[in-house]
Amino acid sequence: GCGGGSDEAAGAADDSTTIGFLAPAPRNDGGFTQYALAGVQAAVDADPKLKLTSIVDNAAESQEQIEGLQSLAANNDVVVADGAVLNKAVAVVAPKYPDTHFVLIASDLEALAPNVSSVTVAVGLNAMVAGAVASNASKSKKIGMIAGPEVPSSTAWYYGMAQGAKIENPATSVAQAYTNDYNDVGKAKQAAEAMIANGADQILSDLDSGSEGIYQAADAKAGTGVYNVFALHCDENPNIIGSGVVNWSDVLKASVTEAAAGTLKAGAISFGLKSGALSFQFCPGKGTDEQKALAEKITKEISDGTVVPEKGVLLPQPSYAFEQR
Amino acid sequence: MKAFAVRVLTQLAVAAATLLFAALLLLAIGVSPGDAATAFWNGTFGSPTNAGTTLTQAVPLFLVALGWIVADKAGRMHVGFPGQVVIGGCAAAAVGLQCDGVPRVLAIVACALAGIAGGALWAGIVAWLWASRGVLEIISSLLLNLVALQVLAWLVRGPLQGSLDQQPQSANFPASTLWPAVESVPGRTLSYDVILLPLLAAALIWLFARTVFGFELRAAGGNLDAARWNGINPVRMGVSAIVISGGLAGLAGAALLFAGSAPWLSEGFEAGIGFNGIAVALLARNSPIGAIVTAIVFASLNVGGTSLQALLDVPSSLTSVLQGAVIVLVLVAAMLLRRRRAARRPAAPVTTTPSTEKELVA
Amino acid sequence: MGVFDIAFLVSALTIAAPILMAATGELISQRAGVMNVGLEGVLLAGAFAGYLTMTRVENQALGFLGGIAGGLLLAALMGLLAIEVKVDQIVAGIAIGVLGLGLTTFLDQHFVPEPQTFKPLPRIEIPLLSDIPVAGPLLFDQDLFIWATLAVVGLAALVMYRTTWGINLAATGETPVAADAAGVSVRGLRWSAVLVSGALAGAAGAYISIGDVGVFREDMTGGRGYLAIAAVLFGAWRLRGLLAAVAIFAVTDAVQLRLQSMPAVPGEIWTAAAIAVLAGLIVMRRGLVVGGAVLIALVALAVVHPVVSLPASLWLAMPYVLALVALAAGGASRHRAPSALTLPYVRSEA
Amino acid sequence: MAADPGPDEALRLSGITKRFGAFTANDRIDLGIAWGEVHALLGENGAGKTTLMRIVTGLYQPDEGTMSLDGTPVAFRRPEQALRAGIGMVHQHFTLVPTLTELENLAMAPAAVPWRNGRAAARRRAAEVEASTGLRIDPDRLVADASVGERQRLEIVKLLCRGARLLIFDEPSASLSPGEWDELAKLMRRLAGEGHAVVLISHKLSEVFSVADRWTVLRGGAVAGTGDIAGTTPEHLVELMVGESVAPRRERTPASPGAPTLVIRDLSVDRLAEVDLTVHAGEIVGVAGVAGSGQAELVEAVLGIRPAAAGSVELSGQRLERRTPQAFYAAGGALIPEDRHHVAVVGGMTLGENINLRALRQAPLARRGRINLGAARLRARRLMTEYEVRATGENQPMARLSGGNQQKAVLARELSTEPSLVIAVQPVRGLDVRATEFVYRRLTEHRNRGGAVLLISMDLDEVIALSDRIAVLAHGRVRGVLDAAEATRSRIGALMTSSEVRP
Ligand SMILES: Nc1ncnc2c1ncn2[C@@H]1O[C@H](COP(=O)(O)OP(=O)(O)OP(=O)(O)O)[C@@H](O)[C@H]1O
Ligand SMILES: Nc1ncnc2c1ncn2[C@@H]1O[C@H](COP(=O)(O)OP(=O)(O)OP(=O)(O)O)[C@@H](O)[C@H]1O
Ligand SMILES: [Mg+2]
Ligand SMILES: [Mg+2]
Repeated sequence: GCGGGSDEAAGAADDSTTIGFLAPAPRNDGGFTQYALAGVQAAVDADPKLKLTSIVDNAAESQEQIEGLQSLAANNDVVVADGAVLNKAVAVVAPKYPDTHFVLIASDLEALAPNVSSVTVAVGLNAMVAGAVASNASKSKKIGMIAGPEVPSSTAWYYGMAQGAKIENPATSVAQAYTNDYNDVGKAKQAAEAMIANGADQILSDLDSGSEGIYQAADAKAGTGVYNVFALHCDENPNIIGSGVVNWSDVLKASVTEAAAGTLKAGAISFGLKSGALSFQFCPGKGTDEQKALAEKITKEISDGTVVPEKGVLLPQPSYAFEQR
Repeated sequence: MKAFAVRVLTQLAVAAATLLFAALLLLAIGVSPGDAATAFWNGTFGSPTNAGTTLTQAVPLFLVALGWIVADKAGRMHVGFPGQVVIGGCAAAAVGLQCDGVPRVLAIVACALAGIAGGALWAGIVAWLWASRGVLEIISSLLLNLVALQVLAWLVRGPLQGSLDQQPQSANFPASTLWPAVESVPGRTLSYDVILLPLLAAALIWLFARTVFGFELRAAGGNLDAARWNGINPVRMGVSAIVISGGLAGLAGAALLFAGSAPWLSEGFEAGIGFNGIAVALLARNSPIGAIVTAIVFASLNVGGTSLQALLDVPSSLTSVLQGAVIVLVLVAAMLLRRRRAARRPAAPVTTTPSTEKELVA
Repeated sequence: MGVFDIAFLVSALTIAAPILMAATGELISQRAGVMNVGLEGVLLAGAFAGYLTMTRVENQALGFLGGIAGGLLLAALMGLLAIEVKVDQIVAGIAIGVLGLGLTTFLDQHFVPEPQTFKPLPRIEIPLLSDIPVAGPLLFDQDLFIWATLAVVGLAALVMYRTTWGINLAATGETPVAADAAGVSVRGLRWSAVLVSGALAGAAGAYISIGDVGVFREDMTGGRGYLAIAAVLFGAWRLRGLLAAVAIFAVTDAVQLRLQSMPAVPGEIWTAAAIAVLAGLIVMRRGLVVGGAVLIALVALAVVHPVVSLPASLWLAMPYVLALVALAAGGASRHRAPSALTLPYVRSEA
Repeated sequence: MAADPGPDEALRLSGITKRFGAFTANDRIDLGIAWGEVHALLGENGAGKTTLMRIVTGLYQPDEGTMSLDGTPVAFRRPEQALRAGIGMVHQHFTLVPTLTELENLAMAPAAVPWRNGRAAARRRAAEVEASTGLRIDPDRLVADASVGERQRLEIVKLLCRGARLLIFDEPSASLSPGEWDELAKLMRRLAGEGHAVVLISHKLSEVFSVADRWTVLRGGAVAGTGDIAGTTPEHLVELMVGESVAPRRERTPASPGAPTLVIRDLSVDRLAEVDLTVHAGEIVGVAGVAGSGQAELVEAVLGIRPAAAGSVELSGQRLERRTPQAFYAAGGALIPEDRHHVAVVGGMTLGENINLRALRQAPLARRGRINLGAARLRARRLMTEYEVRATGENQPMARLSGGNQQKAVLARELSTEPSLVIAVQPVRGLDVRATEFVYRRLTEHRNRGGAVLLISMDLDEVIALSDRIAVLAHGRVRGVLDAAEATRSRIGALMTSSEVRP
């Protein structure tokens, strides 16, 4: 007997499994949110029993997020919450809807409730490889990272790059800048221009549609290399060297399918390099053999534990064991 | 009697127009207006739980509206409510986070007072700049809004950052600080602070009609020079009006945090009530009673909007379009209403002196 | 690596341009007595309309025309509410803001589900001039919009201070009764002022989307509208003040962007700040005690520049704090709002 | 008696009727104005003078009736149509933009093409007008810095520049010093001489008889009579205006001065220098002087609005140390200020609230910060009847009262508190004969009851008629104090213009 007419959940009585999706960002942000949605969609396409009933996006404010989650939970079997910023909101809502399973993306909160699983990928590991490659490619030995709001999943890219760069060349300095908005192209452009003016010649963009701005800044200064995150965007700009690819599609497809089947275990599930969910990839024709070899090497060393990620590279891990796949 | 009929008719007309507009938009994206209406109703008043949410969300809007009314009556047109809500909220949060283990009543009062103090203080800057440096309150308040946002952004990343996962959010407030909610409402969504709606409305009306302070406030607002020449200190009046309105806004900030369902400080918790509150007041033609109604309407627009998204996959943007449309239509209606009145009675009074109102007392 | 180099000036200029364009429009509108708090919405309308046009006919010129049309549309709504129906301008503005954001987002999702990207405005490099040390890259290697902005500001200055229309404008915003008695149509003037501001805001919006970066994102104007309004008010409803305000905003924002990607605040920042304060003190000749204290502190920081990096928020708040300080120091005398600002004009008051 | 203006008739109104809701402000008015004449339009407050002239100048549209100019029918929907036809009005509340220069105010006009700059042309036209009428303006001065007289001159120049041939003056002397009035009177004659037509709305018969050729009296919105000045007497006109003959002012009983109530010792404020002035209980002290001799400074300093450089003010025995309006009223002072619209009334509040503006804030009407509305209402009603304030009720918005009634309300507020001192500045400005008599009677009664009155006025006749002693103010100094007996226009005039020291 808990809020939001959870009795209406009967609406989803038939044998199909309904899924609701809530994101703080716009659904067509050409990045994080869009990939997550794609992942869910993939799961749905693969299984006729699954149904994506509704999407609540632009839920920027906690109150709104909670209401959104509640309405979704009341009418769906699985609710996908896209982003660690939703942790608290989920923590509030999940206990009220025990028979709905919540999938939190890019967060590794343990045991909020028996019906919550946090699925994340250790992007920082990817960042280490990217950092090493960028450092190697940099003439000025100045590289940088530009992200939206200053949140752990973004700073992870910075710390990862810093560590990776140090491995390649201790002299390399890594800058970071935050536009406070993954999708503000103008600010991104200005930030990139500023960074280039400061001498950086390799820039990683942890932005969604904001990346466009970084491309344009790079166009303006010959020899500037750009690195994406999550997916390869090689066709979008000639300056793109590669990307710390994250196979959200597979990760989420797996998780959502399991969640729907009720087999997804509660707690934090983090995908690392081993799983193949993460990998640094070069754009066709980009990257020297030396760099490619370097990428191989670092990847291997991380996987077999010779290189240990430093503080900040992995998302903050609450004091509990969590399984890395 | 006839006037009343006209009034009702106009309001019905507005409602109809708004609904029509909404229906057209919904049809444009292939959602049946019928379903939408049901979803909207369920989401706002359909169940006790949701009704509770709606009413609880109306409170902060209403508080801001009252803040505007007070300042406006004193002729001080400041628009610093977003900033005052934010700072009030921050102050309340800062206190609340320390209140672990403090007896409930004490904790709650402390948070409320902290909120009021925060808002009043932030408004105090505006008041000081106006009274002693002659800075137009509308300018300084506008700028201070933008400053307040940055203060919040910094707090949730720095001093008040407290969540385990290092998101830009504070830790959850201790249970003892949360404002009590009506137990009988499932989900406990109906906070007791809704009693503020009638109470404060009555209090304000009484203040303006029955107290010397309220009278002097109105006089200073009506004609600053005449007030001064008749032994009223308009600077004192202006300052107290601005500070009081700031206090109300600050209380709204506290209510957002401690009466809502999200007991933590996060960026953007202000959620636009600062400006919407002004709209609430002006749509109610600065009548405290009317503001109760308009506040509830606005709140239901917010809540209903979210449930429309969740239930029918209506994009968030559409709900804000609806909000804008409602404001515009209500404005027009209110105006037409006044026109008909004017037609019956002589033209509006003349001898107001805006220039002297804008002139500054240094 | 210096902060105050040419790249810095260039970025400051690009940040300033759209704000300046929009603010000039708002200034004209407010001088006529109509305050549009929803400028942000108008900017968005321009940004989206321009983008939408581009998605249909891929042509920059038409794109900007589209943007202007979009701005005019919302401005017209503002005019309708403020001038014809005579509703409260502040609520009307709030409504315009909400509508602008909602409509553009909604229409974007509806008509352009797949985000598209276009080439931004090309930079026009004027052969010889662009080689001049500083001014070259700053002025003669810019896109057309920067030029257009400068032209518009110049034009506005002429119209406001050198023409009868300018006089009527001031009169309408100050004493509509007088304008009316002199046969100036208060309605007509306010309409044209509001529409002008709509057109300029539309153009500025179009620049933000298709001009600067060649894409549209919902709510992509990121508060520039409010900045423009703040600039008008802080500029004391004069063009000179407006320019100063926008300059402050743009420069601090540019500094902030540069500092973010630096490990520590370089000494030259402190030096610059110290110079600024000194200049301020010399100009105002007031608040010597406080100012002096600040000055000394800054000089000290400049000498032994410690390795500190201040939170971004501080830098982001800086423009507004500076504006407030300037206002407080400047005092009342300097700025008075147009007496009839936000007041609808009713003939029987004649 | 209706003397027909004859062949060179300029404006002819026939059957003009104007209603505001149920109220008829103008009732079937027939009126003829001729070129080359000064035509006085008389009537009580609210008789319909301003309304009628607002109709003539296209500010209002008549509900019935027709107008013809030079024999051809005309109808004006907007003021500039009237202006184009050559009809211009100098309003009581000037239509100037204070933040612009005088030149810019002249240049202000519908701009056909946006880029046109009318400044040069305006300067030329101003020069032409100066050549023909001798009216000179200071083109580059901000209107805000100009005195009332200078502003009025600018208004006139504005009209003449626009080619106005029929000029209407609505209570022009209300804000002028005698000197300025004499100039204006000369100008009117001169304009009439050049063939212009001039309409003068005034409540001062002395003025009317000094300049006008013909007169028309309105009563209750209808024409009560019209004729040539030559063939009439003030008494007759008053009778027409009021409906009965107003009791002639009783001879003043000699004053019986008591203890000093207001004692001002070498007070220096801005323009004002070392002013010594004493007002005893039971006497009316008049302050004569041309506008801007320091009257405003004197009042504002005593009230505490303007900080004084030096000097002391003593009110009913107690020295006002920190001068504030509060202290002034607490010490038993009362003030009827000059600028009613700006500093006396709150237009947005009700008549009742304005009458009780101060009483409402202390016992007995208020206790421990709480107001006794019932008592307040009763008091307001009582005073409204006692002071003959005409209004629909104590809840009528102040702005809706006619100036005359607004003034009566102020009078009620100030005199009802049994003050020991009343400072009255231009107390009958804009009031009709009856209201004027009323104010004079009240002030005299107050003095007879043993109250002290400081009467500050630029109207010599008024000062002489009321005062027991007269202090003459010039260039911020008291040039001399005369007893009513020895005070003649000439002697006062001499002192006024005595300018051994230039400020
Ligand atoms: N716009 C209006 N709406 C309603 N009533 C009006 C309006 N204008 C004038 N009146 C009424 O018409 C009457 C005549 O007003 P008018 O100004 O013509 O009198 P007046 O002769 O000018 O008075 P005064 O001598 O005080 O100037 C007044 O009683 C006033 O109440
Ligand atoms: N909107 C209105 N409603 C009712 N009466 C009005 C209105 N506007 C003007 N009036 C009346 O019209 C008349 C003309 O206004 P005006 O200010 O000229 O009055 P007045 O008696 O001349 O005042 P003053 O003596 O201060 O000049 C006044 O009687 C005023 O009451
Ligand atoms: Mg009149
Ligand atoms: Mg009058």
